[in-house]
Order: sequence, then C-alpha cells, then structure tokens
Amino acid sequence: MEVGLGVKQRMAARAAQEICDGMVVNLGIGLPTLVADHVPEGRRVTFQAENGMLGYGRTPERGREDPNLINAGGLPVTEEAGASYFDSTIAFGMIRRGRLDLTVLGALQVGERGDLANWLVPGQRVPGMGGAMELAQKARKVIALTLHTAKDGSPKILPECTFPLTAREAVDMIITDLAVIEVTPDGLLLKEVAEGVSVGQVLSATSARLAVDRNPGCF
Amino acid sequence: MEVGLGVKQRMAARAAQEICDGMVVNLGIGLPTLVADHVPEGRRVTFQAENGMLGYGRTPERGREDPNLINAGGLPVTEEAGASYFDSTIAFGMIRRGRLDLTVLGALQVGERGDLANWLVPGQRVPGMGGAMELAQKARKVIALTLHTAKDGSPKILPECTFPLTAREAVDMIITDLAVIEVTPDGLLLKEVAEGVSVGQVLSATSARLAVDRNPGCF
Amino acid sequence: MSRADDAADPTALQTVAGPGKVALTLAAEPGKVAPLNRALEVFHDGMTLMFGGFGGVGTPPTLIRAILESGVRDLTLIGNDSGFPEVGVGPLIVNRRVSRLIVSHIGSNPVAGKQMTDGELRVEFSPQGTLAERIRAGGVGLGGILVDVGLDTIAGEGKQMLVLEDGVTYLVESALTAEVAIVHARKADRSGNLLFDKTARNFNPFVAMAGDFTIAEADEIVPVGELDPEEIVTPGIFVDMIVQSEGVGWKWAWE
Amino acid sequence: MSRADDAADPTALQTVAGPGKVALTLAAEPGKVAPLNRALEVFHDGMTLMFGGFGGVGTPPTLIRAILESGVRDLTLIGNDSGFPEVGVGPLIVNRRVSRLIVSHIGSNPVAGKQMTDGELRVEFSPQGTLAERIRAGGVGLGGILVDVGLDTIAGEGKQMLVLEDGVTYLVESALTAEVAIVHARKADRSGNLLFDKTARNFNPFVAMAGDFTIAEADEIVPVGELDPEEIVTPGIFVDMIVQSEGVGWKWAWE
Repeated sequence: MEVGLGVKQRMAARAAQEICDGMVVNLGIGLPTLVADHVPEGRRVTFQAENGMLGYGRTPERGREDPNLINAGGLPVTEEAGASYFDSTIAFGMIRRGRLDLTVLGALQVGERGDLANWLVPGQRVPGMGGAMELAQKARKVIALTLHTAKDGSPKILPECTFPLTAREAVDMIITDLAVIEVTPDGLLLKEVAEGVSVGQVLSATSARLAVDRNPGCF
Repeated sequence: MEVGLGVKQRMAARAAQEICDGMVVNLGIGLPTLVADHVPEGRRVTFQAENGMLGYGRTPERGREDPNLINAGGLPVTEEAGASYFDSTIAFGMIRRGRLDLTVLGALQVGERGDLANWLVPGQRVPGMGGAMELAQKARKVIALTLHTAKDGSPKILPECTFPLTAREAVDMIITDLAVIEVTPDGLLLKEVAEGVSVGQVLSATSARLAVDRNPGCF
Repeated sequence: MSRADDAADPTALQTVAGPGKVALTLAAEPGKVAPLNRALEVFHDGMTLMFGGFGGVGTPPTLIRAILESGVRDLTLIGNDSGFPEVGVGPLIVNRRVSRLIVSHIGSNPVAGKQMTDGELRVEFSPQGTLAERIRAGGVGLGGILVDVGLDTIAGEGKQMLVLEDGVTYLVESALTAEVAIVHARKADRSGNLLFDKTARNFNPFVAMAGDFTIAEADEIVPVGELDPEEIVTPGIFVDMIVQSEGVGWKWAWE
Repeated sequence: MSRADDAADPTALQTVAGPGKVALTLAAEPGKVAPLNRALEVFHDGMTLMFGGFGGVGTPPTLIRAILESGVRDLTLIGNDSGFPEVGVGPLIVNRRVSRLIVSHIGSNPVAGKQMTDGELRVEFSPQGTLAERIRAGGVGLGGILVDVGLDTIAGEGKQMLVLEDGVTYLVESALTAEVAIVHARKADRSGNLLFDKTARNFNPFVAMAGDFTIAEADEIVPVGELDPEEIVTPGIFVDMIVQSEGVGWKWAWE
C-alpha cells in the first residue's frame, strides 16, 4: 500500500495538535519531520535537533539552504530567535536529563504496553538506532507516528513487538493513518479514527488488544 | 624556621629553569605560584589554570585586577594572546588526557619513589585535595617545590610518606631551599645544592636514601 | 515516556519546572525572569543545593545573600569548595546553615575546617576533576563515571571499583544532581540562554545542567534573540528561572 | 609523572605530539599549521581514525579526500555515522578502505549496510548519545561512563553492568580514543584554538579531545590572538596540527 502525501500531512497535522505552548520538541527522521510545518497558530514551540541545536525553524527557501544548518535528519533548517548551538553530548544531555517535553518518532512496530521497535529489521535492514533510544526512553511524552500497517498489510501494532526494541514501555500515543491510540496503564485505547475510517477497520488492522473510547473522535 | 622571600624566589627561579620552550604548565597554590615570574627570557610558555583558563599571564598592576580573571589559587592574572576560557571539566580533561607538560606542586612530604603527600595532615588539617591528585598523577612532569624540612626541622623527604598520599610515584623532581633532587628508577639522586649549602647538610636534612650525583651542581 | 515522576502531563507546561520536584507557577512573568522573592520560594530546610563558582568567583552573590537572609538551614551544599569566610558560599557555612558539604577542598575557609573537626559539618571530598565530572554526569543524565584518579590513595578507599574488559581498574564515581542549582552568569536572555565571564565560568555550565531546578543570577538580562547562538554557553533549556544580580557584595580575598 | 609511555622527556617538546604514539617534527612550520602532505604522514593501514561530523556535515572534506587518495586501508572508523555514499566518510567505505565501524547508525549509507551484510565490514552500534559520551570520556581521560539507555534492549546485551549503591543498574560503556582524530573547524588560530559553524559543531569538539593526535581542517586560519577567548570552543591544547580546508567537494544529500 503506497500512501499519498495528503495522508501523511494529515497524520503530521494531527501529531502537531499534541504540541502545547512552550514545549521543547524533537522530531524523528522521516514522517515526523513533517510535523514542524503543522504547529497550530500561536503556539510557541522550540525544536531541538540532537546533532546540536535548540530553536530551529522552518525549511529555508530553495537555494537559501546553509549546508551547516541542518537538523538531525540531514535536512536544511533555519535559525529562530533565541536559538543556540552546542555539541552532541549537550544535545543528548538535554534528552537524558528529561528536559524534552515531546518527541515524535517513526515506528516499525509498537507493542500494547508501549514498547517501540524502530531500528532493526532482523535479516533485512540494520540501519542502527541513532538517537532513537535516548529519545524514546527519556522524552516526557513519546508519540509514535506511523502507518497503521506494514507495506504487506500486516499489523504494526502488536501485543508484543517481534523486532528488537528501541525502548520498553516508551510510547504514550500512537498516531497512524487510521487512528489515534493512547497507551494507558490498562492497555491501548482508541481515541480517534481518521475521517472516513470505521472503528471496525481500525480494530481489524490492529493485532494488539485495543479498547475503544466511549465516544471516539475524528481527525 | 621562617624562610625569607629571597629564598622562596630562588627556589621558584630554579623551578622555572625546568620550563622548556612551548610547554603547557600548571602551577599549584602557594610557593609554586611564584614560578610564573621567573620564566627565562625568550621561552614561550602557556599557563593553564584548572578553574578553566589556558594562556594566563603575569599579575596585573595593583588596582587593575579583574575579579573574574583569576588563577586556580584565587589570585588575579592577565590574559595573553591566544588565551581561552572553558569550564572546569574541560580544564581537567586536558590534565587527565596527558596534555600538560609540567606541573609544579607544593608538598608536605615526598617519598623516595616519588610518592607525594600534600592534602591532609592527620589530626591537624584537612584542606582537601582540590585538583592536586589529577595534576600529580597525570602531568607529564611533576616538580615538588617545597622547603627541605618542616617547620619543626623534621625531614619532608622520606623513605615513605607517613601522611595520606596525593599520588603514588608521581614526582619527577624535588626542588627545595637546599637542593635539586631527581627521582630516578634507582631512587633519589642529588643533582644540585643551593649556594652556600654543603652536600652533607642536604644529606642530614633528608631521611630518604639519597644518592649523590658524581658532580653536583649549584643553584 | 520518561521514567521520572514528572509524567507526560500537559498541564505541567503551565509551570516552570525542572525534571525534579520543584514546580513554580510563573504565569505573571514573561519568560523565566523572576523577582528575587520568587526565587526564595524554592529554598527550604534540609535541601540539597548545588552552586557554581571556584573560590567564590562565579558564585551568585545575590542569591547567596538572599538564602542567608531567608534563614534556611540544614543545607547540603555541592560545589567546588567552601569559599572564603566572607566570599562565595562561605557565609552560609560561617552562619551554620550547612550540615553537609560535597567539595574538593575547604582550605580557603578555616571555619569550615573547624566545624568539620568539631563534628558539626560533614564533609565529603572528591578530587576536583572527579567532582566536576560527577556533577556534569548528573547534568547530562548519566549514572556515573569511571576514573583512575586517586585510585591507590585513601580518596579511593571504600569506593566501588570496576575492572573494564581491557583489565584496567577504575573507581566508580556516581553522578551528582541537586534539587536546586544556582549559577552566576554575565548575561542571560529571557529564555535562559547564558554567557559567563572569563574564569567565572568554571563550574557554572555543568552545575546549571545538574539542577532539577536551576536558577541563574545574571549581571545583565537581555531580550531573546540578542545573544549570538554560536556563543551561548548554557542553552536556556537547562535554566528554569533568572534573577537580576545586584553585584558582588563581598571583598575579594586578594584585595 | 604521567603513567603513559610518553614519559617526561624534554626532547619530546621538539615534536608535535599528542599523548599517544604519533609524533611528527614540525620545526619548519610556525605554530601547528602544516601542508596537507605532512598530515598524510600520520595515516597508515590498520589504524584507528576518529572523525567529527553528523551525516557528513562537519566531517573534514579535504582530509577525507586526501586519505582516500593516499590509499590507506583496513581502517577502524569511530564517529557518529557512515555518512552518505558520496558525503562524509562515505567514500572511504564505498572504496573499501574501512574494515570496522563504531557508529550509531549507517542508515544513510546503503553501501555500508551491504558490506556489513556481506561480512566485509564489522559494525558496532552504540546509541548516539552513549557514543558521544564514550568519545568525550576518552577525550577527557575517563575510563568510561554509566548509562541506562538501551539497558533492557539488545543494545545492552553482552555488556558489563553495574549496580550503583542506590540499587540502580547501569550499563558500563568504555571510553573511546583513537590514534588520530580529524575535525572540521570554521576558524582556527595557529595555536589550534577552534570555532565551528552552526550544526557542523556536532561531534567535533569532543572528537578533537579524543585523538591521541588531532588534526583540524579549518576553513580559515588566523593569527594567534584574533579569536575571542570567550568564544573558543576547542582550546588549542587538544589540537596537534592544522591544515587549510579546500572546501566541501561533495554534493549534499538534500540537494
């Protein structure tokens, strides 16, 4: 299943709704990067990049990129007022010390207790964990932003991850093309479904146990 | 025995002779501080202060002190061209990493294998070690600059230190009001005596075994 | 999902709060700048207080004075040294507000030495570079460090040791954090980005990271955007509150 | 007295030498500035080479090109990542000069992934923040760090663990150093003081400390005294040699 940019932008926009005023936010590589362009009007947000920057802004205009002003995903960004540069030990110091309010990370699999797997596909790809372990384990709130199912249609939200973990019981919320799911102490709770998607569709695309909110919303 | 400033300055001047061109040097608190004023003409030296400065210069003129430009002994200094400021972890990073060529430290006792005791007098004074352990253990060359005997006349250069150690087998050279002594793999070697001091006087003021150089010099 | 007790509660964003227990509402203040009396609300008897400075240079004078006047006592102080009797944290010790010190030396404050000898003050010594790294380790969320300094001296006695796979033995030195950390900056912008002044930098940058709640006393407070992003030494994310410095009230030891 | 093999030999001062084995006489050059061919003398087959940079940004392009042209092989590379095939250290990998990598990811360089799968390239992964701290620990002369990241994942498997006195378990992560470290600076003065450019700073400051012999490639080399002492990021004491950069020769991945 190939998913269009429209769907991805809607997912990113939904994730951006979780950004409250004043938050410090780190966006993972890939889909999460899109979140920056959807921050709701009037909310001040400080984006952190783990290579060593606090306070980056939107993508520069084409032709105005600075090769030395780059987020951790390798994409050109701009500098906001109050920004600072530092080395990567300090960047991860902020993360491990619990100073990040929110991170949005991609996922290969999410387990029903919030386990996250996103760095290794056994027998296929070993890209490495990069900074995902620190972010998943240490940010105050972790959103997994991912398509609901894998390319072959198999569920990515599972009772237990089968791929090696990035972090245990790390994810607080899962946002997919189909649904918004909260990780609660009692398990997964379906909070919202995407426009045009039924609760039944979400349930059948999910292999983890999934409770349904009394009154699920729509996004 | 109270020792005049003249004697101390002569000791400091002798220690300064050990500074070769291009060296990075850390001077301990007290008597070693005087060494800075005796660097031989034409030798470039970079002084490091473990609070967080590389490249400090001489004492400022009276009235021109900057309370935020201070060496590790708490005394005002000046800034040389090429100086840098950094935090104290980086200062000790330089020291532990072996980037210091020379340190000159005060001593309460020196053992004949080069053990140094300079931070604690049991039952009397416990000032704490400050940065002396790092400096003694990690600088490439360590000079103990000290009066030859304690105030009560008892020897400070001993077979074994009786006070708790700052570092084991750390000292390379001992410079006192009476002598210059090298710490060699075979033990202590008297290299020079102070003007007007006899080899016999040095030997009787020293309780460690002390070999005498074939042709001891004078300073 | 953070394992700390400050769980992912969006309402926590209404407060100025470090990763620890102290939380303080600052709705009335733009940015993190607060009057001195607000800063005083975070200090309490029996607390652990970490401070920047080296022989008093770089120790925030206005905060020290305010803490002294507030009367809080039974403090555990963590920092490089005990200052001089009238400089740095020295007055807190002289006025018996401190029950425990974690420092590298107390040589410049004879009162601290006397209180230790008299059993009134517990003092734990770390070699200076080890102490600095323990604080930094706390500041960057590590559990500790391995170091060989002082390994074969009494400074290593009673400490955990560890043999690495290459066969080398190290001392295990645990990370240090504190409920509140206080630092002295030359300049702060209103979001907490800090610059320091020459050798007054010393312990301040890593002490700023190691506080669960960090207060910066700044000689000058400027609007956000005025500091060069390349020059900022402490990023504002580590700073929870900024107070205006009233300057150094003490006479320097060398004067 | 240093415990390293570089004992207190005053003649060592005639050479430009780090704490390790590489030593190179530079009598003809004022300061530490050297032509590129002098820098090449320190590289040899089988060596351990540490590099600054993050996705190639901040990796010294001129030195990488020179190393590639020099033909040295069987390198162990330590740094954040394997770059892109044509960016950063990527070309060294693509041209099979590397036998071992210690990195946090190789996702941006598919060739590295293929070589790993084919058994031609040994890759050891560390979480990025752990890797950064391991390099820094080497740079400041620590034996290692204690960290809880990845503790309960396969990233922690087979690693030494340690329970601190407070009962918390940590992974023991050993410090990393290298025979030679290469960094990319925006500006260097002739004594080796360095400034970096925006996010090209990344791993460079602590990689500079962790080299037994550190070479800085600088876009601009200025006389001693021209840099503001407050702004210097890497003090010159950590830098053994400076070469003039010829600029980035690769096309950026996002272009």
